[in-house]
Amino acid sequence: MADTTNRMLTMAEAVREAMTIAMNEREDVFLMGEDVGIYGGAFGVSSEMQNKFGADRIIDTPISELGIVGAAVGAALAGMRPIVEIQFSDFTAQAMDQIANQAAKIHFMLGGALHVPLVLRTPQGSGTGAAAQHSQVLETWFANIPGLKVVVPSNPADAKGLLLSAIDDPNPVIFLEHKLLYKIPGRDAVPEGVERIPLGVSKVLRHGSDLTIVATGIMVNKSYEVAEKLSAEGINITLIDPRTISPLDMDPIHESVQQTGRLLVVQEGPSHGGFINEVIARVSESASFGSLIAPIKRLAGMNIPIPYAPQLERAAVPQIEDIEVAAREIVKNWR
Amino acid sequence: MADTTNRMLTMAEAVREAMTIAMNEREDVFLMGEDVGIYGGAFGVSSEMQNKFGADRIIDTPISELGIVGAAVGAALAGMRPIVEIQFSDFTAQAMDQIANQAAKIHFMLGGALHVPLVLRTPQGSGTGAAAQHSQVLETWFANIPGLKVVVPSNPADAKGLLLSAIDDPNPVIFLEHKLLYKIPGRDAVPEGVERIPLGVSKVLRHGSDLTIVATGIMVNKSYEVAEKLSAEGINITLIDPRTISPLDMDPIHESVQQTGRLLVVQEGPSHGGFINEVIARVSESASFGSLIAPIKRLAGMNIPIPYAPQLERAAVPQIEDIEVAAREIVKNWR
Amino acid sequence: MTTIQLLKGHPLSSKEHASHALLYMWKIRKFEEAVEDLFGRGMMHGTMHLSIGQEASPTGMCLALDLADQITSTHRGHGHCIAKGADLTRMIAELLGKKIGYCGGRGGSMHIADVETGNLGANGVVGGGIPIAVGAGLASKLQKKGTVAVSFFGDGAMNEGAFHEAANLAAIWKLPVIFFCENNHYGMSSSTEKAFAIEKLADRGLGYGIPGVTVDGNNVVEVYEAAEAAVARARNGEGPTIIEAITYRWKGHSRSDKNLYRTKEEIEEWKHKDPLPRFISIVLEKGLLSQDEIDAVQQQAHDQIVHAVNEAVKAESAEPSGLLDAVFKKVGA
Amino acid sequence: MTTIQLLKGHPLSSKEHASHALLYMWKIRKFEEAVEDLFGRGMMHGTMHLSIGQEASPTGMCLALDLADQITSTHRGHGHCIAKGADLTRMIAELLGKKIGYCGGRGGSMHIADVETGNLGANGVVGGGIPIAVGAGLASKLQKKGTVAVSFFGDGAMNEGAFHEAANLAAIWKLPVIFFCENNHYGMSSSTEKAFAIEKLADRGLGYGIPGVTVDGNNVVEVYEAAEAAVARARNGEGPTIIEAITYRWKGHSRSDKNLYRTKEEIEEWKHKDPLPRFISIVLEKGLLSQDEIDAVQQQAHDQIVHAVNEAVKAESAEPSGLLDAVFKKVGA
Ligand SMILES: Cc1ncc(C[n+]2csc(CCOP(=O)(O)OP(=O)(O)O)c2C)c(N)n1
Ligand SMILES: Cc1ncc(C[n+]2csc(CCOP(=O)(O)OP(=O)(O)O)c2C)c(N)n1
Ligand SMILES: [Mg+2]
Ligand SMILES: [Mg+2]
Repeated sequence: MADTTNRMLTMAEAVREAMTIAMNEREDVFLMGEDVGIYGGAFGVSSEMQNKFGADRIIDTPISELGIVGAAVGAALAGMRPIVEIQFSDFTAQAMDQIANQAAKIHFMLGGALHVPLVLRTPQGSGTGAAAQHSQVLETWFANIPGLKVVVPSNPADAKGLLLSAIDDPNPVIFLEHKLLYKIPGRDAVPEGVERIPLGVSKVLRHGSDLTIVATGIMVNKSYEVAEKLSAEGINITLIDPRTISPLDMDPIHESVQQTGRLLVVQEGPSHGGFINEVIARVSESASFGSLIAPIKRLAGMNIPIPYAPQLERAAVPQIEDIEVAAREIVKNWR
Repeated sequence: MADTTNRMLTMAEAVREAMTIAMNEREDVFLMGEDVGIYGGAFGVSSEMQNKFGADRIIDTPISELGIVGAAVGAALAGMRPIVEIQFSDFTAQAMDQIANQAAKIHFMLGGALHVPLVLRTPQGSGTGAAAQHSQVLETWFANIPGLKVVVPSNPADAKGLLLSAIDDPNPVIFLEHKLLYKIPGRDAVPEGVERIPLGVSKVLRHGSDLTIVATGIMVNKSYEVAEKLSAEGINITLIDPRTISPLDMDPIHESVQQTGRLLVVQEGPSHGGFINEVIARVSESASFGSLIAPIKRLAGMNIPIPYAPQLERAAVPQIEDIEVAAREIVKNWR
Repeated sequence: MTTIQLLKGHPLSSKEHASHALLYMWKIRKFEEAVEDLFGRGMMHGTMHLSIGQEASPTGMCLALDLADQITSTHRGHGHCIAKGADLTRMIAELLGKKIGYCGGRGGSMHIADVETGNLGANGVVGGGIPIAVGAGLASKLQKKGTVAVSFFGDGAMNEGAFHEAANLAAIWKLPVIFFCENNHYGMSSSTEKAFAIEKLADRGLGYGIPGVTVDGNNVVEVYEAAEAAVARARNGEGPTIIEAITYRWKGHSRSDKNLYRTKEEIEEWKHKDPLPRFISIVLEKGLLSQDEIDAVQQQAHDQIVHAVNEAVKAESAEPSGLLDAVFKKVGA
Repeated sequence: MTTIQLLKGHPLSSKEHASHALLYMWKIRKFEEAVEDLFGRGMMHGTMHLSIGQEASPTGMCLALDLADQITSTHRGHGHCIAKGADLTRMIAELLGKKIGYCGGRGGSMHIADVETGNLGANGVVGGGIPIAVGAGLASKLQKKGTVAVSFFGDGAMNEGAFHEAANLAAIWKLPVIFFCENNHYGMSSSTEKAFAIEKLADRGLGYGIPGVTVDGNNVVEVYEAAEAAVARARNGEGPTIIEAITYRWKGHSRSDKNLYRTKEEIEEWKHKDPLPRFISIVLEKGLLSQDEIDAVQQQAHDQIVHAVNEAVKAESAEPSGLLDAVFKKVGA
């Protein structure tokens, strides 16, 4: 839907707006996490929200990720719709039992009698100089667990619409926000009202007949820049952002590959286990396989923990230049 | 090396033998875990070992996976070579911080000053009627974390040789044993002595020119049966077991794909994030791509938590029939 | 769907209460015996964790609860489910992998939940249900529902981080939660003497500001009295309580247990502390029930179990079709 | 490579001990000030967690340790590293992403380890180092080394499951471990009043059978005395101790902190409890050091920091090549 207000928000603002709308709409929604109250969360996402909703709905917790997520699972089973913020996605490690063994499985395992309407929001990604224990992209862990939905928004407008759907969803949703996107405004305006974006629908950001790029999170933005740049040189790129990596909407990807015959898949995290592989596998086993002109190419984070020093950190994940080189090569070498 | 003794051991016996050899060889090796002492571990793997080595080297712990793995990391840093047994791989979730954020990163993150010679052994897989929280294959979590080596033995002889190397390795190694293999003897004899099998070397179990199957763990055994059966019908299959999914040795896989032009990859766990995808992606981006006659096909666990009832549990993971159907189809439909 | 007939109150407060308490303990005992039998006859798949010898604890605790109060349970959870009012046929059916089973065959023995009776689910993860109960307590407080959440767990579970984090949250937020620890002396082969450096596990509460009480877990009266006090505290907004119920499991941990870590004598000794004769002698002594009445209660329990087994055996097997659709709850449903 | 000059013993036991204690507290203070300055001037990347105001705790604790004793540290770990004897140049170099940095630029402020001084590593994970210290204690016991392992952590860390599981293991195995909790009243914005329902955090020990002691963490003498007793217990095979050192961080949690959760007055009040003048007045009073001698110590600390910063700034930047090879230690190396 066209936006009339032309509001350019940051990701932090968009996420805050979605939570605020949901909390105004329904009494059963609350936010819980470390420092989400007066501190506004480590990245300021819930800034001022405790003033508005009180300490019973914006709940500050001790440093207890396992306890917090577990309590959210219990509250969800008992009829609430908790949003949990884990301060850094790296610390979902502490809570993996409640995420993977409890939240993800309860509905299925208990025969459908109960369900877990829980949103776990957490910042991920590198680029902040916080080193290996504060910079990971762990989306693969979640995508590997049946029963979790996994959302990776690449811009504020999508973040708002997807988060509204995530909060409505009766199932556990992992919502992964990239730290570097928190403070920069998106390219698209954020609609004022309540416009939900359904989970599981890929978005085609631009169309081109030479190459299909599939990327998520911050890699969408980097890929977009490359696509714009290369279009000036006559290399036309279709850019697709799946937005949710689980479920993964392949239709537009197949469609595009069948036109371009070339596929580049980009992610920030290390390749092994990554969503990029799932995309490649699905293309490889589909009818699109026959349309491929070039070998599929992937770009992923290096197979290393994220280092601290800025020059090392940059080297650890795909940069715009890397995407550009890859895109150029595929198109030039495979005619 | 040819085995003269013709000893047919079970996986449990082979693992026990490797641990026993290592503990006899070096004083810094010890085993720690829940019920590993007089109980012999939940699957009897360390049966009788406490009698032999005493309670200081076969250490029974309380039910505290995070504490146990953390203590093992600390002991490793302080010069020991701990082997930790986690009773079910599902409960590595409890210890993920120490596995992924500590053990895997310490050597790199601390600039190489320290290292973590730790082996984490744990049973994985379904087929025991223990339902969703006791039946997972979580190898993808580990493979996704740079700094961990991940071993998935498919038979007793490999298990012994690989475990000996894992214990020697100065890095953290996750060693995933399939429960259903514990009590059945392997096809190959287990050499008596100390024959290490290096980590990161794929094994070609049989050669055939029609189809390449890559599988790990129990899926190797299932695929083997299919290969034998189909060879009677003139469908000749190369079967490759990577044995370690991280690092992943692709050479024999490329070589075989270039001959067969057809690839089927099989794993027990759900596809999203699985090692099968890594294999497909590496083939897709390699020179082998050009040799492909058929779209690559994968078989993985259903995207569901593992159910309890035997008829449901069977349906959740690839069975011999599924592999057979897939293998037949690829070869028949793509000539 | 069963009609749930739970009778809250002190087990010695009336004839009805006494026979109710006795009935539930018998139901648990006979249920477990039936499970062992089905397993032995190869009719049941997987594994089982029997609570024979521990019947007084869940019974005493649940006698102090309303239907709307909630519990979380464990791998050794049949007793908790039954004491909270679960339907025996659907329980057995679940163990047999039948469609009418509580989980439609998807969960089995370790995953029975029952919304109707406030059972938020047994759990295959040691300690897994403890933070969940705290969350249910949080929801009760936020929604001002006045309900109490009880987490049953074993001695072994107390050493999991999950217990720690959950206990602290309940303490600082003064949540209506009861941490009910069934101390049966072992977590699998691990004795409490080896796994703890404290005498009374209820003393763990000292570190959180949570009052703890240790009771004879084989005496349903003592359990009930502690439970009633804890429930009153919880409903009054005074926060959580730890109840440590000292008990013993007669059977091995699960089917793989060879009982190497304990002596035959110890097991025999505890059989003499059987919670059933214990309670029977009290009610006889108090003159609350006659021997005939007691026999009738036992027969009633027996009949219920036989009926449940028969119904469950006859029921239709769960089918693999539809499994994929069962992973997520439909949006908007 | 530095020559490590650590002087163990009571800070009031001699002139040398007094100036040693003072030097280390000054080194920590001035190091943190230098970091703040480098950060402010945009020379440092990432974030920083300063321990200004908390210098007496690590200093007092490490005065009771041998070089071979081990520590694990935290995100707020500069003080621990320095007190245990780390080289200042390599520390600053690490913060600046230099090749000669402790981690070769791969770790930064939160990940400094130093094998030579028994520092097993700072940790970006709250509570992450606690089980690791227990493991070092276990190794000490298994290898009969006689060393002690100290885990430094904050008040906030005590609510992590990692603390719980680690504490219990140390207690049941009577390991030579000291749980050193720097209670600076806040875990980020979370006050101990809100995060705990107990008065003294040392009382957490009651639930594990671990003795706990609460000391004035801004008084290096008091800290030392508690540390010495705990080390003695540990070396004697009597097991772990919890030391709670009451202190305060003057600066925000990290660069993103707006200090909204506490008052200016509170911060000011604690500045009056500055551990440096506190100790200086004691040594002056005891006549252990003259004002001139004190000034000289301060100057010495200043010079060391200036030297370290200069060397570090000049040093070569870390380079991305070779990162892949740095993930694993070579087999057989
Ligand atoms: C997190 C976790 N670790 C280990 C296990 C394996 N396991 C199942 S029951 C059990 C013993 C539990 O002891 P306790 O809590 O005392 O309960 P009890 O069996 O005595 O009723 C263990 C170790 C598990 N299910 N979950
Ligand atoms: C497991 C984990 N959760 C959350 C964080 C984010 N975090 C970093 S420091 C901190 C506060 C720690 O408080 P405390 O333990 O008291 O140490 P202090 O900062 O006061 O020294 C938090 C929440 C983290 N690093 N690790
Ligand atoms: Mg027990
Ligand atoms: Mg603090």
